[in-house]
Amino acid sequence: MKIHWLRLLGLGLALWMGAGAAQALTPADALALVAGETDDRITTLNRLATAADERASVLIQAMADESVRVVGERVLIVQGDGALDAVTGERVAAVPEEAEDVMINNRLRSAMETALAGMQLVGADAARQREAASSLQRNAFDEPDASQLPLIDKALAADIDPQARQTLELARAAVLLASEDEAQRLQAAQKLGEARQAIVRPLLLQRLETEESAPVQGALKASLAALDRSLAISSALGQAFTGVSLGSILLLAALGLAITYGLMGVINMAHGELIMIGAYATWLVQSFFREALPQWFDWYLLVAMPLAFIASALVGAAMERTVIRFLYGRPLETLLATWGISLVLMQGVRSLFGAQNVGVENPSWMSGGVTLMGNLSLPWNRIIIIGFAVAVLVGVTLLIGKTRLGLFVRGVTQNRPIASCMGVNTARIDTYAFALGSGIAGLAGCALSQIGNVGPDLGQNYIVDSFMVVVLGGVGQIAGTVYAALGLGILNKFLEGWAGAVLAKIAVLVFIIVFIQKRPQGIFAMKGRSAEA
Amino acid sequence: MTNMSTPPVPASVTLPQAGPLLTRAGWSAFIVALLVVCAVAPLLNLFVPADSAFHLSDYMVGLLGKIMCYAICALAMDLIWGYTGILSLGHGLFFALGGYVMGMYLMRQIGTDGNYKSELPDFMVFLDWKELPWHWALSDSFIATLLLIVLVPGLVAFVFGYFAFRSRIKGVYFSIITQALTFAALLLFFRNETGLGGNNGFTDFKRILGLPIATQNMRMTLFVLTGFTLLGFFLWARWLVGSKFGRVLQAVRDAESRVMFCGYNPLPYKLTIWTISAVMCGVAGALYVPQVGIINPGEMSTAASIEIAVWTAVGGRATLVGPILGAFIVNGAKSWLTVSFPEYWLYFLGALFIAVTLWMPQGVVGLVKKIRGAKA
Amino acid sequence: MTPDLMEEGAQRFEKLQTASVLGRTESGGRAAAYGRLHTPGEVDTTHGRILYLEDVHVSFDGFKAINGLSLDIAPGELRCVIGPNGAGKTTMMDIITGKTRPDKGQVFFGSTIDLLRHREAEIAAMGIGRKFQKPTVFEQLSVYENLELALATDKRVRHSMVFRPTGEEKDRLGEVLTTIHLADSAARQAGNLSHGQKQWLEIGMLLMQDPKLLLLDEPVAGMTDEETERTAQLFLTLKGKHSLMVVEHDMGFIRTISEKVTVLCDGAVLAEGTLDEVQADERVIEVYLGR
Amino acid sequence: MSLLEVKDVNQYYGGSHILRNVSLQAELGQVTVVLGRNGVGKTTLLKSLMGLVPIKSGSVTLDGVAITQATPYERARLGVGFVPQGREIFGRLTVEENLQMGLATRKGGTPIPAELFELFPVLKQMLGRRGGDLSGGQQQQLAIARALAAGPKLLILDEPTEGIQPNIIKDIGRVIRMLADRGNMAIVLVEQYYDFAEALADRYVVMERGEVIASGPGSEMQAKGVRQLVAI
Amino acid sequence: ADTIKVGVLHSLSGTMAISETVLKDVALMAIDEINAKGGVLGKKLEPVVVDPASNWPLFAEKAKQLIDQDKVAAVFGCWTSVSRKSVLPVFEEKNSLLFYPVQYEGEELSKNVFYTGAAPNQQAIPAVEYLMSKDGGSAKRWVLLGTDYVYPRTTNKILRAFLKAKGVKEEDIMEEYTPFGHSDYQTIIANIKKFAAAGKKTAVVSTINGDSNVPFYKELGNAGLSAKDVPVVAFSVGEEELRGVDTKPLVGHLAAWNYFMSVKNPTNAEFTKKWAAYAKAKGIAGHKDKPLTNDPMEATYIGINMWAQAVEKAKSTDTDKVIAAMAGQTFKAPGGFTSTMDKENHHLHKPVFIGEVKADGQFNVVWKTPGPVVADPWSDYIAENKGKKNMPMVK
Ligand SMILES: Nc1ncnc2c1ncn2[C@@H]1O[C@H](COP(=O)(O)OP(=O)(O)OP(=O)(O)O)[C@@H](O)[C@H]1O
Ligand SMILES: Nc1ncnc2c1ncn2[C@@H]1O[C@H](COP(=O)(O)OP(=O)(O)OP(=O)(O)O)[C@@H](O)[C@H]1O
Ligand SMILES: CC(C)C[C@H](N)C(=O)O
Ligand SMILES: [Mg+2]
Ligand SMILES: [Mg+2]
Repeated sequence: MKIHWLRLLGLGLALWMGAGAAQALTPADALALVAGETDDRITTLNRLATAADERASVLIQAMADESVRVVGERVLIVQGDGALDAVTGERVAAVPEEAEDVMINNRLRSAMETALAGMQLVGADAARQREAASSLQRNAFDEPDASQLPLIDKALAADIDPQARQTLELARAAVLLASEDEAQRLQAAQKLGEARQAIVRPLLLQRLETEESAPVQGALKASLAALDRSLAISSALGQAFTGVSLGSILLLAALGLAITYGLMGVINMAHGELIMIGAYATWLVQSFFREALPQWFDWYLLVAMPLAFIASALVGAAMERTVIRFLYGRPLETLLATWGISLVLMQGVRSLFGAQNVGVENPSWMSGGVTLMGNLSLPWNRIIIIGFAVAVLVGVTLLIGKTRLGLFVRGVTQNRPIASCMGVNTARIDTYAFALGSGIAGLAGCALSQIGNVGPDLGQNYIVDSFMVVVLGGVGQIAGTVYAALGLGILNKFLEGWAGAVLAKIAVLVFIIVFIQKRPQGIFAMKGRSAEA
Repeated sequence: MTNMSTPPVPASVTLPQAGPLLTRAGWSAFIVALLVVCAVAPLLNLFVPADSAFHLSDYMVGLLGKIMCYAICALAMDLIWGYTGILSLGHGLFFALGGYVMGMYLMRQIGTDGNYKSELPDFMVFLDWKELPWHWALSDSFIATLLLIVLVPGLVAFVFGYFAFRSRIKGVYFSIITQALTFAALLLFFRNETGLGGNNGFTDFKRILGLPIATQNMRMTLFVLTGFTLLGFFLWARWLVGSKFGRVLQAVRDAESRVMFCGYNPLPYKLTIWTISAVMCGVAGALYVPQVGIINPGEMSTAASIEIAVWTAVGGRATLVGPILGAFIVNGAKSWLTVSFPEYWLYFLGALFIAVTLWMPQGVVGLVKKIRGAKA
Repeated sequence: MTPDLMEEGAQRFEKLQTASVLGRTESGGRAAAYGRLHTPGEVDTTHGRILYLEDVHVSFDGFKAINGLSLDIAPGELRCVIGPNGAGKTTMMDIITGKTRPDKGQVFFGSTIDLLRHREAEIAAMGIGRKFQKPTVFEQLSVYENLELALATDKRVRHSMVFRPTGEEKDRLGEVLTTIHLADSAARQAGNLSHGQKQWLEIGMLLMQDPKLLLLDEPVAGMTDEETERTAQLFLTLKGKHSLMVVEHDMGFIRTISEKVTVLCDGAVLAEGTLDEVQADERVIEVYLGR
Repeated sequence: MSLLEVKDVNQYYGGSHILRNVSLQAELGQVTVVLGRNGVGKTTLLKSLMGLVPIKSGSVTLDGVAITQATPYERARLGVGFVPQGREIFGRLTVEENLQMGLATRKGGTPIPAELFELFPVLKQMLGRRGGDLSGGQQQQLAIARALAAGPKLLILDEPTEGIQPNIIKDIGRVIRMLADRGNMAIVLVEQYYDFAEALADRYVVMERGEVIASGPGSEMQAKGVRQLVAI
Repeated sequence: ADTIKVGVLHSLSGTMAISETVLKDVALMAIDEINAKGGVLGKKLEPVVVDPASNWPLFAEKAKQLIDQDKVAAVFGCWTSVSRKSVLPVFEEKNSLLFYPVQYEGEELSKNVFYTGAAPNQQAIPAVEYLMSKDGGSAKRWVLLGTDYVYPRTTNKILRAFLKAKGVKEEDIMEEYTPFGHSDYQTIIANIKKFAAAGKKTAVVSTINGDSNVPFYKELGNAGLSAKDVPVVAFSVGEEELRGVDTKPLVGHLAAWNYFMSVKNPTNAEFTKKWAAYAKAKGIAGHKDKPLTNDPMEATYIGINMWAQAVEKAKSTDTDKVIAAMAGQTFKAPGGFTSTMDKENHHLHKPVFIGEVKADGQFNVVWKTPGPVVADPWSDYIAENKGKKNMPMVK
């Protein structure tokens, strides 16, 4: 029989792929899964999932990965250039032109995830298990239903990762909260006190409304109180974190300016464009890695960082050599010239790379986040940027404060002719200093590319903030810049929490105005006579 | 006394004379400018046929009128920056405030001709406002509007300046807080709740003093009015900087603490010129709005304020004529280049700024002086 | 110093005396010893002091720059103040002119005006003029305009807008220009003057200000001996009509002008007396003059 | 040949002729004093020597090397030390850092010569203070110390006694003498304080309106009536 | 003259250049194409490109210049509503024509403007309806998130009224605005999370403007808020905007448009191919390597072609004649439907697509209207509009 032969072949292939299959996927099933009304597809999905067929599981996984195409009646799983027939497992050399994408909406996607989770809970590696467990848990928290119990219990009975177990136990408790059995409800209510997720709250509240048994009520209340406590703490922590994170961004954006403007006195309106150049450099490196070294893609940032620094530093050095060096001692004129430079740089980038944004991807180790206390998730990119800002800060402080180069930079920027009389090659020091400040702007651009858009206007968004930070901190005071950046970041986020983003921003600006009234020279005002010199 | 004592005042000590308001050549140029504005331009626009080479098109009238408003801003900036050494990055705010006051009046003049046939301005209608908010109270009256055009920017500048100067905020610190102020105002005006049209601001004006606004005659009238104002402000500014008041301002710019030890309190001086400068900008804004037909918070953007400083610097600081020229050169160039080289004009403009700073540190006026000096 | 200027100064001094003291002490047809009207802003020197400092302390980040300084100056006196570098002389002037606030102590102008309650400009307007150790003039203005700004007149905005120097004031400007040897340079930009010329210009500005009390911080630093001499003469003519406090390290100069010398050291008075007395003081020799 | 040879230097500020054919020499082991009234161009001359202002014509030679076109820092590296008029210390650097700036021509890590602190003990006390906070006289001492730090061949001082207390002036005089007497340094001193100048001068030069109007050995100053020359 | 001049009024510099530059290029491509087919009325079209530099008064000035000096027959341009409002009086006074290619908030209808982008009922409302449907996830709670200006405010006002009409309670709607250029969405996303955690299925309707979208989506991705938990539907995020984002974490979030690059039909295949070739030939930065098309590009393309057809029909470029000829014009649009210009309201009848973001930055159409939807510029969900006709006022 033809079918039989095909099945055998399929089985063989499945075995060859390293897994045994109990029941085969029919072409009709495959087709029903990838096309038709969403309701029907979900029914098919659930049926296939419980049947635990290896080939079906491969197909579902492929669908979740968006690598399934349909050609007529045939369902293909795209693999590299070629494809596999989903039903037969047959290799197809090239995906035909007319292949159509499979339409997947969010509903289907959730269903697939749960199905996969159920299929993968047992036997997979720990990470996969945890993921699957959370998926089941989310389902249970969303809409607890007794039908979820068998799957959970089955998994709990098996030998699984302890963390996944805890997750599943909470899921189980969520389902059991509606149980007929008071003891079970009590246990569930107590258990849920361990959950640190806001999503549990409505569950508990709803139960409390209908609960009649006093002990269960007590347990519910206790769990609620524990939950609220933990939520309050995590939300306060979260707010502090966002504040620090914003502060670190401001700091990075402003540090370069603290050198070019704070120390050298160049009102560098092109500072933002130097940031932008750093970001574009990052993008170029990323694109190169994607093309040429895809296997190393995750580490492109390590190359991008120094290159962003160098790119911006070179542009900065060129600016210094050709324009700025003729303007020392005339700070207001530097404003005009650098404004001109910024226009040119921006338009230059538009001509070269187009006016639209370019995409910079986070490497995988910078995507996602860590979850703390069940409810507080801190994105990796933010955490890493905070660390990066600290590192750059320490580097700059040491360089400026402790090295001979730093001493010369400070000396030259204060009194160029006399420094020259002391034997300092002022022209070179100026170039170094400006290139350093610009390079740091480039580093900022590299970091900013990880959280925001990279486009020709990128710099414009940061220039005002950068100046505010440097000035608020006290011109020429790197320590002041740090305080100002953190202070503004935290204040802004704090206000945003209860006044909304727009009013918060206005309030912060008003705060700056008022603050300067009290401290007309910024946070770290230079005191005494030296301030006048 | 010893033999070294100075002889009695020799008759030969000639004290420098106080300069006249304008030199003879200056007056001639001034009168020519006046004639151009209120006779030549209207003639060329209204009476020379459209196909003649000498016809001044409506577009040109609008453009020149707009640039004259900018020139007033540059003049105002020169007073505060060029002469007093205080760089304001907030003049866009005063300009916009004047503009908004005028805009409110113009909005009210639309009457019930709007989309919704309501007494209220359209944007209020579709945002469910039932009555005019308090700050629109005086927008019906032209007289009140004229007063407010001066008062609103003046008062904002006065209060802000009073506190800032009293706290002795100087240099960049001052520049930055003016920028913060303007930025805050920008965000405030963007908000629809503020009741000033949000991002869209005010447009689609129909009448001024009951007369239709989009006619050639009205445009010419506004143009002449702007020209008059510009020239009037110029004379006033000349007078101000020529007086001892002006010299005190320059002294403040050079060594403020020394000014105090001479017995001057710099606060009222700075405050006076600051307020005057703000008012000038406000008036410019008020003249600008009916000519360009829109006012929105864009005028308060950081870049807009910096541009005012740029015109001033291009023309030549502390020269009064320079900033006016600067406004014409930069904006003229911008208008021309955005059409002729839409994709490259920013390179030209950027290069212009760089060139001016490198080779004409005193701006265009400085260059002219140098050339003249070299010839003489 | 020109005789005319001296003459004029003397006349003014007399006028002031008649106006401010005699005219107002009449009470019920008798000259009363007290109960005079006090005009605000007018210095009251009836107690024989125009400047009075008591137990003033200032410290900068813990460093005591002025440490219990007490000192007074009589009207018309020319007081010389000497002392090692860093003794606190300039700081003292900073305190008197309102530039630095003391941590503790009293500073009175006359017997009624508490200087610590006033700002720089007010203090200057009351009649305390100062020449800085580092000459400071308005660099962008001409020499003439520098002097004109210093001219003693109403210094409020409204007045400045309509101000035109009267004939009398012009004469005075001319005189001072001559006195400071800058008559030829009246139209020059002050920033282009040499160091010594700036010193002179600043003295000239002080003369224009016509203050009651002049504080001069190293006025002859960087001047040639001849000009030092000339400055000395100038100060001597000012003495009597004005009160002067001169800080200098040039002992020759001090010798020419001094009547009473105060020696500051470590922020307090170390010795006071005639120059000879002071010069003989072992401690002064030790810390200041050297052997 | 002299360590420093200045020949026919002309210099202008804008239109005005400030130095007119100024020539002068400075020998190792000698103090050359430049005298003149205010505004005659002494400072301008020293700035020309240092390369801070460009000269229009003439030549400057140091130890046989033409340095007319050299930048200030090149001159400093060739061994010229400069104490500018008005002190010009780095206000926002500490005293210690100011002295380290003086060592810029030396290798990194060169210690500040202890000798300086013997000459100016007050600097030792104030090592950590900002230069700008020092009193005028202290700053002047710092400026001299800074110029000496790198051990120059040619030391140029512009009114170093200005604002300094008498006993330290004496010390400075002694120091200058001592440095000259070591024989490996030429010193050019602009000074208004006549007695001080006369006491130190091995050679003198008097300037008037940008020109050298008299010069000769220091011992003849009295006889030639230099004091009067400067006074008129 | 032997050519007909047409104006192209899009910002090539300043903040809006990001979006508008490409519309200029599409306009030029369409004009080239028409010229290749022999032009209009036997004459070639001559484009006049100007740069209003994202400056609204400059838009008005340039419009005046195009009409007055260059005597263009029609102008294709503007992106933001404020720029359109700024030039509107000019077009009305000079009785000239503007083709506006971007979705907008409605509440306007000028005789001199043809709106080829979507009115709120052609984009926002269908999107919300979809999210309410079972396939869309049966959302019950709504976050209306936007940039603080007129388009989001008005759209949200309409949506609020619509949601209320659908029985959504006040406390189930959260409205949030951010300033222009806002780039730090941490707090807002935390708030959304909190709001969503309160139980019922939550969806976000985003009217965030241009520049802020990238930081918003990046934050969304990193905060682990996936489309399965809280789907976000956006009205100003298209292929071009997603160019700047790593779309992998965003898979499943939605956008509503009248056109997606990924729609499959021969017209679109041809359109995208043409664009790719054009971009390559002209070396259009960005597009020459990765050509993308999007909704406003399609709208621009439709606009120019319809205008050309109308001129042919009117046999004149006279404004009033062209306006008359525009009514009922049809054009086979890349969107896959034949777009019709409404006989009265100057808007197109357009199909509405809901697309989900795919990992490659394209959209996967998950829902579409059965046919083109007629525009309702005076939305019924705004009380004042009751009884108002969708017809330009005759002045
Ligand atoms: N702002 C300040 N911070 C720290 N120390 C200061 C400050 N101002 C002054 N000092 C110190 O106070 C002391 C007194 O300084 P001051 O300038 O008053 O001295 P002086 O008597 O004028 O000296 P000179 O004769 O050298 O001018 C000095 O040691 C100086 O270093
Ligand atoms: N930057 C400048 N621009 C124009 N002229 C200047 C400039 N600097 C100095 N001068 C003028 O040059 C002349 C010489 O000045 P210089 O400073 O060399 O004099 P000096 O002999 O050092 O005087 P002093 O003893 O007062 O220091 C003076 O007349 C001065 O006014
Ligand atoms: C949403 C935007 C892309 C366009 C919209 N018309 C606006 O007002 O700006
Ligand atoms: Mg002192
Ligand atoms: Mg000198």
